[in-house]
Amino acid sequence: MSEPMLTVDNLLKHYAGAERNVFDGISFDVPKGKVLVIIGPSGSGKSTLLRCVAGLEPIQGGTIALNGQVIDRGEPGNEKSGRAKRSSQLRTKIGMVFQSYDLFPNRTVLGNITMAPVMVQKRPKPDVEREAMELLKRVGLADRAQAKPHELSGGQRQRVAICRALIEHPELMLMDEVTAALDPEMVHEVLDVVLELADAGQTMLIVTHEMQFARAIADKVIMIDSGGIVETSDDPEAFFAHPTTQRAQEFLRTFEFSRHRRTEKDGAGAQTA
Amino acid sequence: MSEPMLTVDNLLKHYAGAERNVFDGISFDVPKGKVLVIIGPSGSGKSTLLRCVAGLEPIQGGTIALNGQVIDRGEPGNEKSGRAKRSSQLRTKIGMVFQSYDLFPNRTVLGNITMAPVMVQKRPKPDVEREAMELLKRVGLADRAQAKPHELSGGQRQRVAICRALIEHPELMLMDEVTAALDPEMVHEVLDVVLELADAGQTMLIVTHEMQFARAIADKVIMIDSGGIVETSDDPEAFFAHPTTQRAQEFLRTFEFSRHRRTEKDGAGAQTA
Amino acid sequence: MQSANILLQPGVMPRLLQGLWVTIWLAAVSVALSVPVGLVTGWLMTLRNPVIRVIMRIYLDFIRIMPQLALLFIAFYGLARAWNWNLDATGACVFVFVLWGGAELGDLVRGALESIPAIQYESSYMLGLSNWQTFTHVILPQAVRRLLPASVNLATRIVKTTSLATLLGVVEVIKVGQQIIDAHRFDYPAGTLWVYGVIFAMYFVVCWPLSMAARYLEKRWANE
Amino acid sequence: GPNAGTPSEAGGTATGSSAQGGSAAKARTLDEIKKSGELRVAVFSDKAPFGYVDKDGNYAGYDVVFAERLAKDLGVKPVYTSVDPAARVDVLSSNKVDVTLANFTVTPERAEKVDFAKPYMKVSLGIVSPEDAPIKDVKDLEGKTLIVAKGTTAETYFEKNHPEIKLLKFDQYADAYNALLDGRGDAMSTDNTEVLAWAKANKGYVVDVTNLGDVDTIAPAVQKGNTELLDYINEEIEMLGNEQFFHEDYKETLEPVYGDAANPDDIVVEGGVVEENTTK
Amino acid sequence: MLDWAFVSRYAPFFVTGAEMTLFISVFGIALAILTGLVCAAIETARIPVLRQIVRVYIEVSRNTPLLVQLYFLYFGLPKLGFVWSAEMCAIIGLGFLGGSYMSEAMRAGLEAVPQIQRENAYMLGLSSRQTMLHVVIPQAISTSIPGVVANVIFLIKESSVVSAIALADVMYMAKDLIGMYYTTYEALFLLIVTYLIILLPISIIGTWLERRFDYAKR
Ligand SMILES: Nc1ncnc2c1ncn2[C@@H]1O[C@H](COP(=O)(O)OP(=O)(O)OP(=O)(O)O)[C@@H](O)[C@H]1O
Ligand SMILES: Nc1ncnc2c1ncn2[C@@H]1O[C@H](COP(=O)(O)OP(=O)(O)OP(=O)(O)O)[C@@H](O)[C@H]1O
Ligand SMILES: [Mg+2]
Ligand SMILES: [Mg+2]
Repeated sequence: MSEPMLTVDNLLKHYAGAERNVFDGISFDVPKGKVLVIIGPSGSGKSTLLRCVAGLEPIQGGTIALNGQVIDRGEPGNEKSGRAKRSSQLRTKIGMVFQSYDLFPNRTVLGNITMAPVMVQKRPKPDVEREAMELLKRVGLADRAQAKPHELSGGQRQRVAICRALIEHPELMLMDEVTAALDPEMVHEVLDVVLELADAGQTMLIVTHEMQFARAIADKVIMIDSGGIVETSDDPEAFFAHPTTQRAQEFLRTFEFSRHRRTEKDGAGAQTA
Repeated sequence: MSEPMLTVDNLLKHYAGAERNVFDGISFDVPKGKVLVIIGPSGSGKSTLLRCVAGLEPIQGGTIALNGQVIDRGEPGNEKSGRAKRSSQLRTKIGMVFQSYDLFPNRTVLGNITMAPVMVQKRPKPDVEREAMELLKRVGLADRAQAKPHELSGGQRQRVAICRALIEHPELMLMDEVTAALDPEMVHEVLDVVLELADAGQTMLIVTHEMQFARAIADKVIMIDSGGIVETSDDPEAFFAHPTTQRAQEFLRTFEFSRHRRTEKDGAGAQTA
Repeated sequence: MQSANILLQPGVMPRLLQGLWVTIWLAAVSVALSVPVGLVTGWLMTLRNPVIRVIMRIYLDFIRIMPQLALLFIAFYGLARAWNWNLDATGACVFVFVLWGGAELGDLVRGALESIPAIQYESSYMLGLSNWQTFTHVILPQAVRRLLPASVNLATRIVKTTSLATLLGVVEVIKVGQQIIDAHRFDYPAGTLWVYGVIFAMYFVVCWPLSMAARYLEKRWANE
Repeated sequence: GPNAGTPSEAGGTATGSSAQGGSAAKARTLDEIKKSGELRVAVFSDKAPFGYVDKDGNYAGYDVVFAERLAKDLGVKPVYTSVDPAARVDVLSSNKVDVTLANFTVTPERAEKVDFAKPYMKVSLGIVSPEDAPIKDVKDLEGKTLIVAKGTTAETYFEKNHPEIKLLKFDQYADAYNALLDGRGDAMSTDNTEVLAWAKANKGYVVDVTNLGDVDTIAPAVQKGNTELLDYINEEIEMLGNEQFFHEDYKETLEPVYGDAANPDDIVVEGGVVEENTTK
Repeated sequence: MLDWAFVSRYAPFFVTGAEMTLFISVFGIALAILTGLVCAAIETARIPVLRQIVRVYIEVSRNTPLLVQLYFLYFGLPKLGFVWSAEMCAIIGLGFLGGSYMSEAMRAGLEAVPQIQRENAYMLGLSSRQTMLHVVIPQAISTSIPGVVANVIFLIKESSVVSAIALADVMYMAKDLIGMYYTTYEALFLLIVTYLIILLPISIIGTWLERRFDYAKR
C-alpha cells in the first residue's frame, strides 16, 4: 500500500472521571487513497477514536500524525482541556460527517456548503458557489440548493453534510455512523455517495454498523473492543467471511439471525405462553 | 396451513385530507400459529395496516375478522371518527408492540405488566404478579422488576413491552418495527425474544426492516407498496432469494451494497473531488 | 350609563392616551436597556467561573423571588438614600425593570446558548471556523431564534408591570386615570367604572398584539 | 380574613428611635437651584382644590399657586412631582425635590425628619359621613370603620388617640373618597377644609365634625438642615404677607369650591403668623 | 445602621401582614387552580362554544395587569352595584389572573402525553376512564408541576399589589411604617425578610416536588 496519510501511534485516551482508559495505547494507519473501516460493539470507543483524530477530544498519550507531521501529541492530565489547538488551516484538511442533524439550521443548503471556504479559506464566493452546485449535482440535490435544512429528509441532509465537508478538499474524511439515524431507504442514497467517494480515491476513516456496507467499501478493517484493537485486516473480504479472533466472530454473528431456533417451531405447536 | 386467525378482506383506508387512499382494498390472512411478515418501502402503509388491524384507525371499506368474526367493517366517510369501538375484552385479544419507548413512565416494570390484567381482565393480583415474573424471567429481566422504565436500556424496554402485551394472552400479536429505535447490539436481544415467541406458536403480524430477521421468522411474507400488495409468498426462503416481481427485487436490492463500483477505484486513482 | 359620558369630556381621552404613552415609554426604555444587560448577564451565566456563577445565581434568585413592587420600594426609598442616588420615581422604575428584565432575559440567553447542540460547535470547528466566526455566524443566529419569542413575552410582562409605577407616584396611565376620576368626582361620581374600564382595555390593546407576535414567532421557528 | 393590626396601632412615638441622619442625598443650595433654572416641588395631584391636575392636565390648586409664585420670585421655573401623602418626607430626604408643598401638616414627628418653614394655612380635622348615618362625634365611630389616606394627619391622629376605631387606609385621596362612596367605611376623615369642600359637592354627605384635634398649621418643608432655602422661604412668606397673597390665592382656588361654607380667615395664614381668633 | 429595637417591635406586624398575604394567596391560588382545571379540561375536550369563551378569557387575563384588574373590581364594579369586600376582590383578582396561567401549564402537561400512551392503553383494553386516570393524568401532572409551582410563586408575588385596595398585607405594613414613622430602612429590611421567609420555602418545596414527580423523564 501507499505511504500513510494518517498515522495513529500508541494513542491513549481517558475521559475525565471515567474508571478506565477508552484506549490503552492503540496504533494504526490509513494509507493515502484508502478506506479504513472501524467496527466494534457499542461503547467500544469508535466515536471517541474519530473524535481524537478530528481534534475534538484531547488525548493523554501517543501521537496523531497527518502526512508524517505530528498534529496532536498526548499530554497526561489534559482531560479537561477541550479541543486540540489546531490551526484553522489544518482543520480544513480533515473533514468530518457526524451521525446526523448537524447542518446549520439558519442557512440554506448552499449557504451551509459555501460558508467555510469563503470564511476560512477566503476563496472567492462565485467560484465556491459554482463548485458547491457541482457537488450538489453529484449527490443529486442540485434542485434543493435554496432549501433550508429542516425542509430536507434525513438522507438529503447527510448528503449535504458530505458536500459541506468535501468542498474544503480535505485530505482525510472522517465518517461516524452517518446513516445510524436514517430510515432504511435513505441509507442507500447516502452510502452510495460514500462509495463513489471511495472510488474517486478519497482517503477515509469510517465507523459503521452496516456490515454489508463495511464489507463493500473497506480496503482495511480494524475491530476495536475494551481499549484495544481486536483484529486488523488488510483483506476485508476474508475478514468478514472468516474473522480469525473469536471476539470478532462473536461480534459479526450478532448481525445474523440464526434459523436453527425456528426449526423446532412446528413441533412446539400450540403450547404457547 | 391451518384456519386463519386474522382475515383482512378488501380493506380500504384513507386519511382525512390525504390525496389518495393508503390502501385501495387489500386482502390477506394470517393462519393460526403462524407469522406473517409485512415488508415494503417507507410510507407504503405498513404501520397504517397494523394500526387498522389494531383498531387504532377507522377504516373506510372492507372488513377485518378475528377467528372468523368480523370485528371491524369499513364505513366510507368516517375518517375522523377516531378509534374503532371495540370492547375491552376484544382488545385484550390483540396485543401490540410499537416502535419504542412506550412504557408507562410512572409505573415500575412490574406495574406496567400487571396493570391491564388486573384492571381489565380482573384477574387476582398475586396470580398476575407471579405470571409477570415468569415472563420477565423468560426475557431475562427478572431482576429489573422494580425498575422504572427510564432506568432501562431501549432493548430492555422493548422486552418489557412484549411481556406487557403477552400477559393478556393475546391471540394475535402485532409488532411494528420493534427494533427500529435500538442500537444494533440491542436488536438481537429483542428479536431473539420474538423468535422464541414464534417457536412457541404465537400468531403474529410483524413489520420489520431487518431483512435477515424477516427471512428467519416469516412463515408467510407480503410486500406492500402504493396502495396494494406487490407480492405474497408462503415460502419466505424462496421469496428472499428470488422475488418474482420486479418491484420486490428492486426493494430487496436496497439492503445490499454492490461491490462493482469499487472495482474501478484503483484505476481512478487521485483524480479526486 | 350616562356616567360613561365622562370619557367624552374634553381632555379626558387625550390625557389618558398621554398617560398610556408614558406607560409605553417606560416599558420601551426598560426593554431597550434590558437587552444589553440581559445579553451580558446571559453570557456571564454560561461562564464556568464558580465565583461569577454564585453571584449570578444570587442575583437571579433574589430578583425572581422578590415581588416587583417590593423591588420598586427598595429602589425608590432604599437605594437612593443609601447610595446618594437622585433616583426619581421614574428612574427607580426603569432601574428595577432593567434589573429584573435583565435577569430574566439573561436566563433566557443562557438557556438559548446552552440549548444549541454541541455538535454545532464541533461542526464549525471541523470546518475551520474561528471561535468568533462560530459565535457570530453559527451560534448567535440560532440563539436569537430561540430567544426572540420569549423576549417578546418578557416585553409584555414588563408593560404589565409598569402599572406598579403608579404606586410610586409616577404619572402614567393609571395615575392619570385617578386624577381624572378625582377631577370629576363631583360631576361624574360613577366615572370610576369607565375610567378603569378604559385603562383595562388600553393595557389589553398594547399587550395582546405582543403576545400574538410572540406566539407567531414561536410557531414559525418551531420546526427549524 | 385575618384581622390585621397595623404597625401604627402599636402606638407610642417610635419616631424618635429611628436615626434621623438618614438623608445621605444632600439637598441643593439656593445657588444650585437658581443655576439649574428649576425649582423641584412635590405637590399632590389628586387633592382638589389644594393640589390637583385640572381638566386640561395642568397642576392647579392653592399649593400650586404658592409654588408658582415662589419659583417666579426665585427667577426659575417650577417642576412638579406628584406625591402620595406617605411619600412627602422621603422625596425630601432623598433629595428628589427641593421643597414639599403638599398640604403638609406640621407635626413634631415630621419636624424631626424635615425642616418646616412658616405656615401658610391652618386646619383641624373634619369627619364626613353619609347623611342617613351621620357621625356627629368621634364617639359615634366606636366599632365602625373610618377611611383615611395613608401618611396624613388624620391617620396619625386616630392611630394615636383612638386606637379603638378601625381604620381603612388608602394610598390616594381619590381612592379613599371612592371607598366612602362605595360604602366601604362609615365615614372618612381628613383636613376639615377638604371634607367640607367634598361634602358640598357630593349630595348625601355631611360634615358634622369640623374641629377635631388641635388646630394644625400647614407649611412648606425642605430637607433637614437646608437652612439656606428655609430662610429664603420664610422671608418670602413674610414678604407675601404684606400683599395679602394667600387671601388672593384663596379667592382664586378655594372660594369657588367652599363658597360661603368657610371663612377665609379660618384657613389662610398670612406672613407666617397664626392668629388665635379662629371661629370655632 | 438598622435600629434593631424598632425592627423587633414591628416584626409582629409583618407576621400579621404575612398572614394576610398568605390568606389571599391560598384562596386566590386555589381559585386559580380550579379555574385552570376547568379551562384546561374545556380546551382539551374541544367543547365548541365554551372553548372560544375560554380563549378570550385567557387572552384578557394574560394581557392586563393585576393592579388594573383590582382597581376595576374594587372601585369600578360598585358603580354597577357589585360591592365586594377587598378580600373578595383580591381573591377573585388573583384567581382571574392565575386561572389562565394555571390553565396553560395544565394544558401543556396534558398535551405532552404522547398519543402512543393512549394507544397502548387502548390496546391493553383499558377503558377511557382508566386511561385518563391511570395513564394520562399521572403523566400530565409530572409535566405540569414545574409550571404550576412557578405560577404559585408568581401569584404570591403578584399578591403584593393588594395593598392598593387597603388590604393589610406585607407590602402594606412596609408602606405604613414608611408613611407614619419614616423608618425606611427598617421597613424595607422587614419587607425583604418576610418575603424571603414566605417564598424561599415554597421555591424549595417546588424544586423538591419537581424532582419527586420527574418519573416521566426519559
Ligand atoms: N464525554 C464523555 N465522557 C465520559 N465518558 C465518555 C464520553 N463519551 C463517551 N464516553 C465513554 O467512552 C466509551 C466509548 O464511547 P464511544 O461513544 O466512543 O463508543 P462507540 O464505540 O462510538 O459506541 P456507539 O457504537 O454506541 O456509537 C463509552 O464507554 C462511553 O460511555
Ligand atoms: N395520521 C396521518 N394522517 C395523514 N396521513 C398519514 C397519517 N399517518 C400516515 N400517513 C401517510 O400514510 C402513508 C403510510 O404511512 P405509514 O406510516 O403507514 O407508512 P410505513 O410503511 O409504516 O412507513 P415507515 O416504514 O416509514 O414506517 C404515508 O404516505 C404517510 O404520509
Ligand atoms: Mg459512536
Ligand atoms: Mg411505519
